[in-house]
Amino acid sequence: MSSSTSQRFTVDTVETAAATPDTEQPFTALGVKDDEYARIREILGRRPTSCELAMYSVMWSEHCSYKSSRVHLRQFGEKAPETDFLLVGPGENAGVVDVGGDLAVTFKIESHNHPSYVEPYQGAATGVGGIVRDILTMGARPIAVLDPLRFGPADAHDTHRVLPGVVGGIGGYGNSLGLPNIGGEIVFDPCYAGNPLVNALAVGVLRKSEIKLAQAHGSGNHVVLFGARTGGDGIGGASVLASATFDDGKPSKRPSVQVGDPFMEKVLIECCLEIFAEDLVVGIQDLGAAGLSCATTELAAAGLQTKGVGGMDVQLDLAPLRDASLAPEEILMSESQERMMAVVAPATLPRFREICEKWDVTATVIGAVTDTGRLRMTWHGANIVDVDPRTLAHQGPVYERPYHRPAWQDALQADTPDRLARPKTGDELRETVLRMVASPNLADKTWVVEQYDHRVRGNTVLAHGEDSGMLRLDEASGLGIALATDGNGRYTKLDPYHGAQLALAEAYRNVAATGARPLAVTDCLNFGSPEDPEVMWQFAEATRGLADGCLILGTPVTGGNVSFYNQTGESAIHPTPIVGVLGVIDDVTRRTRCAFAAEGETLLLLGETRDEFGGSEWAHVEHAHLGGLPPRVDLERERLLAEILIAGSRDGLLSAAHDLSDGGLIQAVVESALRGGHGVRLVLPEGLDSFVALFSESAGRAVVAVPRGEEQRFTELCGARGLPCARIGVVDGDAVEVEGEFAIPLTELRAAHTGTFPGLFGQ
Amino acid sequence: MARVVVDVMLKPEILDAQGQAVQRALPRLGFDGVVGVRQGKRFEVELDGPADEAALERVRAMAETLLANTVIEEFTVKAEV
Amino acid sequence: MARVVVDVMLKPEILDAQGQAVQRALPRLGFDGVVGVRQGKRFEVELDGPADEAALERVRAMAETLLANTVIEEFTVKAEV
Amino acid sequence: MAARIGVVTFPGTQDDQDALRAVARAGAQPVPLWHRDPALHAVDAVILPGGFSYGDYLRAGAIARFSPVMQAVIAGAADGLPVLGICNGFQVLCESHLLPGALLRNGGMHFVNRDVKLRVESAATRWTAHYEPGQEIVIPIKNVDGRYTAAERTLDELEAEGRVVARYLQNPNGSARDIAGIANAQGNVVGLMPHPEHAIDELTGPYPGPATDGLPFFTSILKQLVDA
Ligand SMILES: Nc1ncnc2c1ncn2[C@@H]1O[C@H](COP(=O)(O)OP(=O)(O)O)[C@@H](O)[C@H]1O
Ligand SMILES: [Mg+2]
Repeated sequence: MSSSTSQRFTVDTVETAAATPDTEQPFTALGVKDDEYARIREILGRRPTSCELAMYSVMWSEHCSYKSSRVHLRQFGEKAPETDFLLVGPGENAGVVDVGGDLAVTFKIESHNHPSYVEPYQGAATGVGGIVRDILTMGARPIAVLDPLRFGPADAHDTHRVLPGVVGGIGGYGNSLGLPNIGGEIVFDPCYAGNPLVNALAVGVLRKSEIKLAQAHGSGNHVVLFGARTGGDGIGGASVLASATFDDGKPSKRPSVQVGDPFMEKVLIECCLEIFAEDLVVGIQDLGAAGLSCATTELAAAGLQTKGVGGMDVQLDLAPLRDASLAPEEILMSESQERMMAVVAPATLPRFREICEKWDVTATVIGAVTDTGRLRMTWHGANIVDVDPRTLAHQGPVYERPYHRPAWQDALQADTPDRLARPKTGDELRETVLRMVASPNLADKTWVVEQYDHRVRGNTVLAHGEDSGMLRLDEASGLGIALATDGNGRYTKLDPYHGAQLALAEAYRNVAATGARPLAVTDCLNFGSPEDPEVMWQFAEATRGLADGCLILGTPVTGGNVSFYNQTGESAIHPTPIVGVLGVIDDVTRRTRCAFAAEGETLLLLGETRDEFGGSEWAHVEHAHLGGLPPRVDLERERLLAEILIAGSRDGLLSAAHDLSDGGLIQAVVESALRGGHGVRLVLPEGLDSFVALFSESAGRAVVAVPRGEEQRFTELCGARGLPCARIGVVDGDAVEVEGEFAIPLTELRAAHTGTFPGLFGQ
Repeated sequence: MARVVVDVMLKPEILDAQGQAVQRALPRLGFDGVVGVRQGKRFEVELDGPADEAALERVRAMAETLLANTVIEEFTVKAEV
Repeated sequence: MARVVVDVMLKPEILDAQGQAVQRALPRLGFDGVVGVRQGKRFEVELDGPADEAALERVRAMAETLLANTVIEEFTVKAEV
Repeated sequence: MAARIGVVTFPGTQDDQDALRAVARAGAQPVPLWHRDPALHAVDAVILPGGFSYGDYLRAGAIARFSPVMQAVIAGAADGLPVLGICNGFQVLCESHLLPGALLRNGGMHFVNRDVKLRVESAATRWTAHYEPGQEIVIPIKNVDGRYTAAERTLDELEAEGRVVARYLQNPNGSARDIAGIANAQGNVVGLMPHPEHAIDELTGPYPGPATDGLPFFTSILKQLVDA
């Protein structure tokens, strides 16, 4: 078997494949298992050509086929809550929800973990580029991004290579696209040292009537490849970088990293939006993982699936190349960025070309839709691919991976934080507060977010430092959306089922705290190797917990992404499901900020505080301890808290609200005080130990500031609905004072809180 | 006092968006006959000692660790005469 | 087919913050004896014709108008041998 | 009839929508202009907005300078057409030699997005008439190549002729003499690194504020055009 680097050279054709059944094929090197290879031969009734083998290997890879996760992801559909606003659910490039009026919003989160470890800047940049193309593909204008990140220890040498590169890449690409970055997370933990998590969430807006789907139908319609030329980028990237540990990653003469050109993508976005506005495409698909293999098969397969008839013929040699030496197999696997594929009717092709011309975007007809039911490709006349596209796109292997509860789980849960020494005196508490607010996970993140443009497009109502990012969609009506992402690997390690629900609960709470009504969910499931039954158990439990949680909260999962093999050698990362929650707010001028901005206002603590320190930031920072159980989850309570926060915001009863999570009450109070530039005097509730009151991470809580005149109305509202609500102090002075314990001037707190990142990563 | 020059260019197989942007601009400015442009970095490193082989080795090490990102870039080091 | 190289450097009197940032980083990485670093750009221009004097003139014109901003930068053009 | 203010879109421009919105807020008629179109469509003034024209490849503004629309802007500016270059627009104006000097990589090497305090040094330009000389305002910056640089001689000239339009109270990027914005000798062409179009609205402007200090840039020009 030979692959062509020049057209004179003979390629492995369909005919050759039929005639030479015994030819040895390097399927193992491509990550194809023996039984999978056997199935390919069975499907085709012959051995695959080298191009077909390349396509099956990427389309059936973990990254593209979800072969290990599919049986678990099904729950998101099966347990989906009844809703009337879900326009497009999982299965498409991104989910779409109805946000009122004639507007819809599409959003999705995706991971680019492994590429970002190899080449932090380009890995993170192309991660943003990829998810933004998914949003664009739905027919939407991308309007913002968020970036949940996980790194190794903040003081580790390699973190100083990875973090600045990742942040630079996310900023460099996102800023150049004119997309505001309105939120995300930065968390450090030793478990991510050899395997950072770089997840990116993108959101877009479109008219309900203009949703685009990735489908090829209408025999005779053109298949157009447009955008950047195809180079050797990330060949095998999808299978090697995203579906296998580094240990067995094979070296390749081709660059295994993708390099992005944000300028090309920006132009491509504007070009596509003009094309959509004139309704010039039958179907459209972005080229992401598995590049042309994925785009052609998904378009052709979806066409067949929905219309019953379909098929596609492609002349692969017509694809514009950046590197003339590429073999057809490589062209099919290339992950060159900033490329799109559209199905265009002959009548509209001229106008389509005009718009591409206007934006200097190269557009090439490389094939046509057929009614043969086959995906066929030729290379200078030779038949190199002839398959049923559905066997590539939908009939990949599905694994029921074995899983079992780790033997160590009981011991881990039994090792509760109760034995850890706690601060007792006021001075000890004071010192603990100063160390906590300065610890990398809780410290001020301005050093990072200053590198992101959060203002461009002029609709950013809330961004970094607030509980959720908020965007105005409609200047006339004030209609807007809010987005927050959350995840806690330590909680999930202690209890995957409830850990996933805690991530959901926190994102949900963050959205509600700003006054928006949580609507729908996207999730990125970052786990170790699915071939490890203990990791698989974590995955099964987390997905089950998330699906059950979404059902209770009435927020369907609309799409997301799975990232497996996040481990170095044998040691997996903490199971880290990242949950993104989208909310809607009728009038963004009613939003609630988290800053304590007015002297004399009353501070109320909503929810119940229990002695809960399992997986807490305090145990992590002060004792490097991880054990016990995470905080208890009560999703009905989260629901009630959200309703109160939303009502309070809508009716103007709240002047500030801040959700309580990592670091507990004192962390939230310090953040709100510093943001508003006003101190507070706290009087902790009777009968509650000061340490527990200040640092416990009990879920379902928020601290709010209410204008004097509204205090009674608001407390009555809580009382009537049965939400615990305790007066814990007032906004006053220029220090954070806990009566009877300690007082810390804002200046001292600010120095501790803001000094950490510049100290670690330079001015 | 000697000067060592480090030229850093993207590996040939890596997309050079900048070089391409320049190349596209040239015809518009009336410059034809250019079939390719690659843009890279040039570092002029001043040493307090002579640019002997030992010094060049040190500069190569600098290029390897700091001046170039060897995942996507390649470099050459030469003493300036 | 010939290659012409255009080196563009900031004028000596213009503060080169990038070069200085590199220079500051070197000692931290254990590289001593570097008394100065200047960072500039290197362009590799591929011509479809030979790199004769006329061609070099054309490339000088490109550098003058596009590749360098002569308000702050100076450039050199040489055929690569 | 309301004054017509053009906002140029180059490929890679990002803040054009924001500039158009600011123009409308100020009560003028926003007119989108396209880089390939050499016609200015009878606009009374032109804004070159922020972003990354042509990817900011080679040098910020270097390639945009040669676009057809810029030939018209350069000619118009010579005849007194008011031109405001914001961020990338400022870079384009310098590359076009409508303003002296250049903008280089920030001292800290990073992109910086921050609300900064400025002092308006000159109210004698077409774009700053609605400010008081010496007035302190809050306007966001967001750029990676924002460090203003020019020959000492040029800087002295700018100072002497009162052409420094705005200065940073806390220099965020190492700009020479804390310069945030300058004008040409006639005062019709102004380049500004900070983004006044992002400080026109209580809802989206700098927090905790003041949130709308940028609006006078757009009302100033309007008043002048109406009076004219
Ligand atoms: N964790 C998840 N939760 C819900 N949907 C998921 C998840 N992971 C993947 N999906 C869905 O599976 C489909 C295929 O995912 P993917 O291959 O990442 O799409 P794309 O290649 O367009 O990014 C998408 O619709 C995605 O939303
Ligand atoms: Mg996709």
